[in-house]
Amino acid sequence: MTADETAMHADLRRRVADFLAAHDPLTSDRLEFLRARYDAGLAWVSFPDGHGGLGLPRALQLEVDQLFDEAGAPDNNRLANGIGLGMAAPTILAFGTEKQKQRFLKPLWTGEEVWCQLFSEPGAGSDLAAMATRAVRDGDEWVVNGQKVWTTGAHSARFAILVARTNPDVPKHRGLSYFLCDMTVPGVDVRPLRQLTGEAEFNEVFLTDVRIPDAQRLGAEGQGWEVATATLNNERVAIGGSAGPREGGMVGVVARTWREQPHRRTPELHDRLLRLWVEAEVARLTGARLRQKLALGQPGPEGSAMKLTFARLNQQLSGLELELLGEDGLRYSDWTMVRPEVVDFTERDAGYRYLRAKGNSIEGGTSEILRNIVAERVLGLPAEPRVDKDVPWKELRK
Amino acid sequence: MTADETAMHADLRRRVADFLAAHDPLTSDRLEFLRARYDAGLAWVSFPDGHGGLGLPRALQLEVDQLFDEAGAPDNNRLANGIGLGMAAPTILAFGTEKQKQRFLKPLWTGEEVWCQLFSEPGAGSDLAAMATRAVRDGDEWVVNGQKVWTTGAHSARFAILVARTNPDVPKHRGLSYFLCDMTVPGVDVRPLRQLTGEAEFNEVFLTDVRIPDAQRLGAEGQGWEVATATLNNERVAIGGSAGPREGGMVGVVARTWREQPHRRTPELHDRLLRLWVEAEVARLTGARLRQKLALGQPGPEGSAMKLTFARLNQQLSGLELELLGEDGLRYSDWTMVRPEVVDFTERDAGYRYLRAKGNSIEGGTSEILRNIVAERVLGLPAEPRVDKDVPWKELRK
Amino acid sequence: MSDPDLLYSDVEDDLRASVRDLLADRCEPAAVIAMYDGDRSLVDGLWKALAAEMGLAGLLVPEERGGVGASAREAAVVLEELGRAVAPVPFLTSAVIASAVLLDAEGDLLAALASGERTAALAVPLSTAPDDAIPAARADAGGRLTGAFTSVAGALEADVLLVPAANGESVGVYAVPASAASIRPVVSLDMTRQLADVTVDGAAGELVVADGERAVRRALQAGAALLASEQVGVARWCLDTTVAYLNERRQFGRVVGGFQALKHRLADLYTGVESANAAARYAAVTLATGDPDASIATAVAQAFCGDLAVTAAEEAVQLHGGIGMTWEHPAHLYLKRAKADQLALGTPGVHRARLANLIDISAPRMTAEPAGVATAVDDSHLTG
Amino acid sequence: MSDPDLLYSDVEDDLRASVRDLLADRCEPAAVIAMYDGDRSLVDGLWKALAAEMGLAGLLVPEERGGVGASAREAAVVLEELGRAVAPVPFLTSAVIASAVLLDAEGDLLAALASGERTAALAVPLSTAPDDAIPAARADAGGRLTGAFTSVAGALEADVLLVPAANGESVGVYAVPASAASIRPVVSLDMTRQLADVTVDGAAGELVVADGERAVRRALQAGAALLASEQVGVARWCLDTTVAYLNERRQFGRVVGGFQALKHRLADLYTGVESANAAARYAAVTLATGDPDASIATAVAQAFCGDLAVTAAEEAVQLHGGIGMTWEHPAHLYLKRAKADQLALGTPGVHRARLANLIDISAPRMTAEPAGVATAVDDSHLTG
Repeated sequence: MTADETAMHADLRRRVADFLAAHDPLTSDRLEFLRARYDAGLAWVSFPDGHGGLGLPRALQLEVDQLFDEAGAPDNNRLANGIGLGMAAPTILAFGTEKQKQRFLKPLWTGEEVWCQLFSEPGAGSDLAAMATRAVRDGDEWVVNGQKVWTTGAHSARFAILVARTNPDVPKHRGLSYFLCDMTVPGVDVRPLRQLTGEAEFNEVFLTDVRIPDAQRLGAEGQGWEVATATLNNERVAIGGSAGPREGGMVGVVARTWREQPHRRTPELHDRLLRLWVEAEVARLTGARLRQKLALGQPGPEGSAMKLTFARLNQQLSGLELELLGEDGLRYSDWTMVRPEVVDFTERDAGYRYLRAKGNSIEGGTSEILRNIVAERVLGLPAEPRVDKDVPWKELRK
Repeated sequence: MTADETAMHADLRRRVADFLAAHDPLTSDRLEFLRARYDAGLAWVSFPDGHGGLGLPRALQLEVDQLFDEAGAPDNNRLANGIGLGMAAPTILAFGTEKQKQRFLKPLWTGEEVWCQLFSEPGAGSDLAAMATRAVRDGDEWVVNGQKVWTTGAHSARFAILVARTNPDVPKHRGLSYFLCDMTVPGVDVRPLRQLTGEAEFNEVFLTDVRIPDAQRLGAEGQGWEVATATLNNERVAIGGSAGPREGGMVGVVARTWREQPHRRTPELHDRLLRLWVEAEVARLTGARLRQKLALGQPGPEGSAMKLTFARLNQQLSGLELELLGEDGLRYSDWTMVRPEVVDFTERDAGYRYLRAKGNSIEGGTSEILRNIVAERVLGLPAEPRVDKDVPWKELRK
Repeated sequence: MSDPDLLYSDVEDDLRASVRDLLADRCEPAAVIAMYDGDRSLVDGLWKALAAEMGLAGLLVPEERGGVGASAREAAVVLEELGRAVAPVPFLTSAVIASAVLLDAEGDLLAALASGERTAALAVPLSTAPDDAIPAARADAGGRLTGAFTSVAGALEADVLLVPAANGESVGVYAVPASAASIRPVVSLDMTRQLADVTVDGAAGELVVADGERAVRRALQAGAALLASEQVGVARWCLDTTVAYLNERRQFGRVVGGFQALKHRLADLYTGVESANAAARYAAVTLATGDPDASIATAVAQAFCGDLAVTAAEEAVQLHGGIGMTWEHPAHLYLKRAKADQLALGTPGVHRARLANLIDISAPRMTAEPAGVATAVDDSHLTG
Repeated sequence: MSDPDLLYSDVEDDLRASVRDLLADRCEPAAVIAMYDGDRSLVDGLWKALAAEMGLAGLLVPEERGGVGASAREAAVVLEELGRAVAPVPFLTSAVIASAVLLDAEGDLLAALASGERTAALAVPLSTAPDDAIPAARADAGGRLTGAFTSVAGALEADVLLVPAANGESVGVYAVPASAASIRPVVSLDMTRQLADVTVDGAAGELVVADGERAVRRALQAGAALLASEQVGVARWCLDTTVAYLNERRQFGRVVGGFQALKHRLADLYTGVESANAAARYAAVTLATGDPDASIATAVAQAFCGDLAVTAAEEAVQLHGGIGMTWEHPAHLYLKRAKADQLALGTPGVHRARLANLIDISAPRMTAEPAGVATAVDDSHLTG
């Protein structure tokens, strides 16, 4: 660490200490504490002054969060507002007007306003740019009609990041615009989308003559694809970049079962578990190494490779777990349709884990799309022949 | 079996018995015996009368061969002339003139004339139709120039089936013609092509102003691709269609090592071997089922799926064998360059098996090409976008 | 031809067509999905049509015992179709396993099963492999049974339970009216073959098979051999449906099925399904003919088909993308059935371990090798 | 930052560049291929340049013992590059393993190794895992050794052999001049690390390590930890070369690397190589810092990297098509090295079994379960 870096660390630690001295985390009002932390630039330290940050390197965030957590500081609704914090916020910061940043970032960070994402459509999954939801200009407003799917938390979200087609006469990537959509206005109809687990973790959102002020357009008209891509890159880093402790997540669950229920062991399952244990440990190390690279400012599409591994391991481990459980693997907890707030694999039964993990290779970019990304952007292999690149969207065969 | 079929079998058995009574397999001159067998229509029973056959269903061939083998009849050079018997002969039968059939089929079957295949080129492997070897008409002859690779047995072959480009001005598939090439004429230069095993099982063949009479063209001018495709379909049936006894081939070798050397066993290798044993047994059954379908006249591209399995299993089993052998797996028999007459995995050391098996997924159609074939011709999925289909060959970027 | 015939006869093709037609009419995916929400109204009518009207309940029962006197070949074809439709009927549990238990039994229970008049279930956990310990109740001298059995398949559809019970020295199989037992439905991973926990608490049972262990093992073995055909049916639906979907779905201006990476995966899946078909067919044929190779054939088929069906269902869900994850799309029915089938009657790993003994590929002896020093003296090297 | 640094420092990047440049100049594929035909003329000069001129022989030797006093981090970088070039030099056998044996030894042999003046090899089979039984010769009272060792790596390049030998109660390591032993070259799967059978028949040895078993095990452990980096180098060459080839080769009018099935396989391979890199790096870092996690890190790295390098080499051969099968193309050098490395110092399966004990994922007890009848009486169910 250079002398400058050491000084920066010390300064930051002092700021946190000062803040905590002025705002007792255990007695302060929760919202007041969070708003004050934002105003002190200790929310996202890499964000600019005035927008919750201090303009510091991203690598310092972890340290700040740890210091606050250790002091028992209140949580800013982190789990329920993952899309807001991980995806909407950096996009608003990068593409928003000053006014938009002032209006949206603070209540987003404090968790007062939870966000969801309205991107995917039934006909536009992997081919997201094919989306058909239309936004038509009407004075200072846009009138939006269409259907979105795979929306996490739409029923409890206050705002959404939304991409819609504003110009059908140009090729598909060029006719999209990006909006910040109020989920409480008329015409927004959120319906639960039940999954194979029995639960409705996602929603379908039907948009009928929804009016969005032009002031809530993010980025230029027609720039929607570029803005959405920035959002999705943040998602993939978020999904792929975490590297917890050894035996974190699914592998820990299965290892525990192995240790606690010796009568279930067989030599075949033993070697399979060891293989997956090794792969999970290697994935953890790979994630740690990737985070070290990112901290040095070498971000890139490599996070996609992590997500591939994470999805495969979750699926293989949860599949093995059912074989290990044998008779008990044939039993399920409950098929009742509920709308869970949070997805936590480790606290649920093995059957749920097995089924839910199937989504890991679909949500946030299918494994097939991620392999394309790695092949093209990391390895420099040629892109697929694109037959629809220069064709106006309205002329494409759907 | 219907009454007709029963009568057909009985008649065939009687013919064989009569033939053997007239030609004692143990005392007759080898070549005389084979020629007589051909003339009696007991060579390829499904070939027409006068060309070594009796026009019977292909399914009966196995029975005839068994009867002759049991009687100790001489071998027609089956192993060394696999390409002649399996590929050249059915193609000559299908596309040859009466004169060509009369000239070539009999000495081919008796093994007097061994055949090789001149198809692949350095720049035309999977994309075989891209071949660049040119044949230019000169009166009643063709003058051939070019380079062929992966030629088995070229150094001992009397004739070759050869495809060359006779018209570079039309798209690649349409400008090829198919020839029967005498390997002893001037301009044919056969050089050993050494492989990773250390041996030179294949050859490169350089053709310099080689003259081939037009009478040795098989099929019409420009019909070469169609004729070659027929040849290759026979190859894939030949490679994929065989289903020997349980524990035949590579799996038997590894199983024997397992049984004979108990000190090498580990639980991990045990389950892996059992998995591969199961897969090998299932592949055997799948091959048997495929042969039953083929016997009923339901041929098709399904043989490609068998070859995929066969290649994968050979590679996995031979890889596991080296792990099982441990220290002994680190030792090799001999890297000396030789030109083997026959490839037999089971009689060689484990390192050779491991290396040689790598070729199983390349020779006779790579596994990648075979997957395309299964996906397109069996499952009916769309073909790859073809950018070179309607472009004259000479204008293609090489 | 010395190889056993692994293809389908014309009669088998006809049988398949009849079963498939009936299932297409009367076993719609929406009704099957509703079972996960507790609506089991589909089951009775469907089973009646298959069992009694089509006569499938008696397929494996000899004619002289009131059945059709067909063989495992035909039963396998039926199971392929039932798997293909994830049909929630007790064919495997009653017409295959329970009937196999009763094959040497006196009395007319087998005939009642064959006619479809009654339906039975063997009271063991669905996960029991043919070589596993067989759970048994206790029978007192008066034939009153006491015991509990978990995760029993077919019990919810049965009106008679076949209960293994220890009576003095041996274990017999007793027939107990379902009404005399406590049958508690279990929330199951596969609700199309919903399990139940069964308790008998002094229920009167009729001894129907004296040598119960032999009969139960034989029945589980037959069940395992034929389950492979159900797995083939499940896998084939997954392959066919995925190929059809990908031939229709467009993304990036192209039919998705034209993307080479997907084509190659489907080619591999096709290869696997064809292989499973051959393995299952061989298991059925050896069972039909009483071939001594049936034990190996069954272990091979279960070791292969159990995993293959899961792979097929997992690929189907993945390659359908988001839609394959939804409750409305039937893909999840196949995933759950495939995974439950993998655990049923012994996992593939269990069957590989069974196979090891049958084919003389023995496990290593588990002596912990002492990590020490070995003297490396090879006197043959010391002559020079 | 609490995680160990898994990246490369600037010093390490410089070291890598120097080694790579030298190998590019002086270790051409054609010369390496020639070793399979018995032409070993490449070895001496190349090793001299690396060991003495660049000082790599002393990388792991403390400065006070005459070495460079670098750490396993730097040695790992060197091994990545040596793997990348399948360089036929005894760095692993002499500068890593033999040096580690001698780390606590008295005398100046270690300094001689560090300077590159002498080269040593430990006389055990290359396949020996750190926990395996260690073969040992017999030492008589006068220090004369008798014994035979098969498949020893580095012996052909060594001028001194480190021979484990039993002397009364313990096993010591003895230094024996290569000229006093019989060293018979073995035709090896990997001729770029050619093995030899070594026999000592009354040769005079100098006892250099009294507690030989401990020193040998520590050396094998260090060797295994760093072999992972060699495997990463092999794998990375395979990936890079295949990507480059497929970006150039045209078939069907298209660059072959644009076919999606191949792209996806290369994406998976990239993911594997990056993973192996992290695993190998962690093993090197824990070795460098004496971290107690080094045992787990080494077992994990060997379990993963050994297979990954083989996969990478197999994919390279396959995706090069026919040309990858030829003797002229260097791909086979990497296939043979990868496969030999997989068997070296314990197979991945052996390392997984070692790991099981370290992480409390114990093997099942191997009691053959009696297939019998269990009484299924659960009294808790019988209260209703």
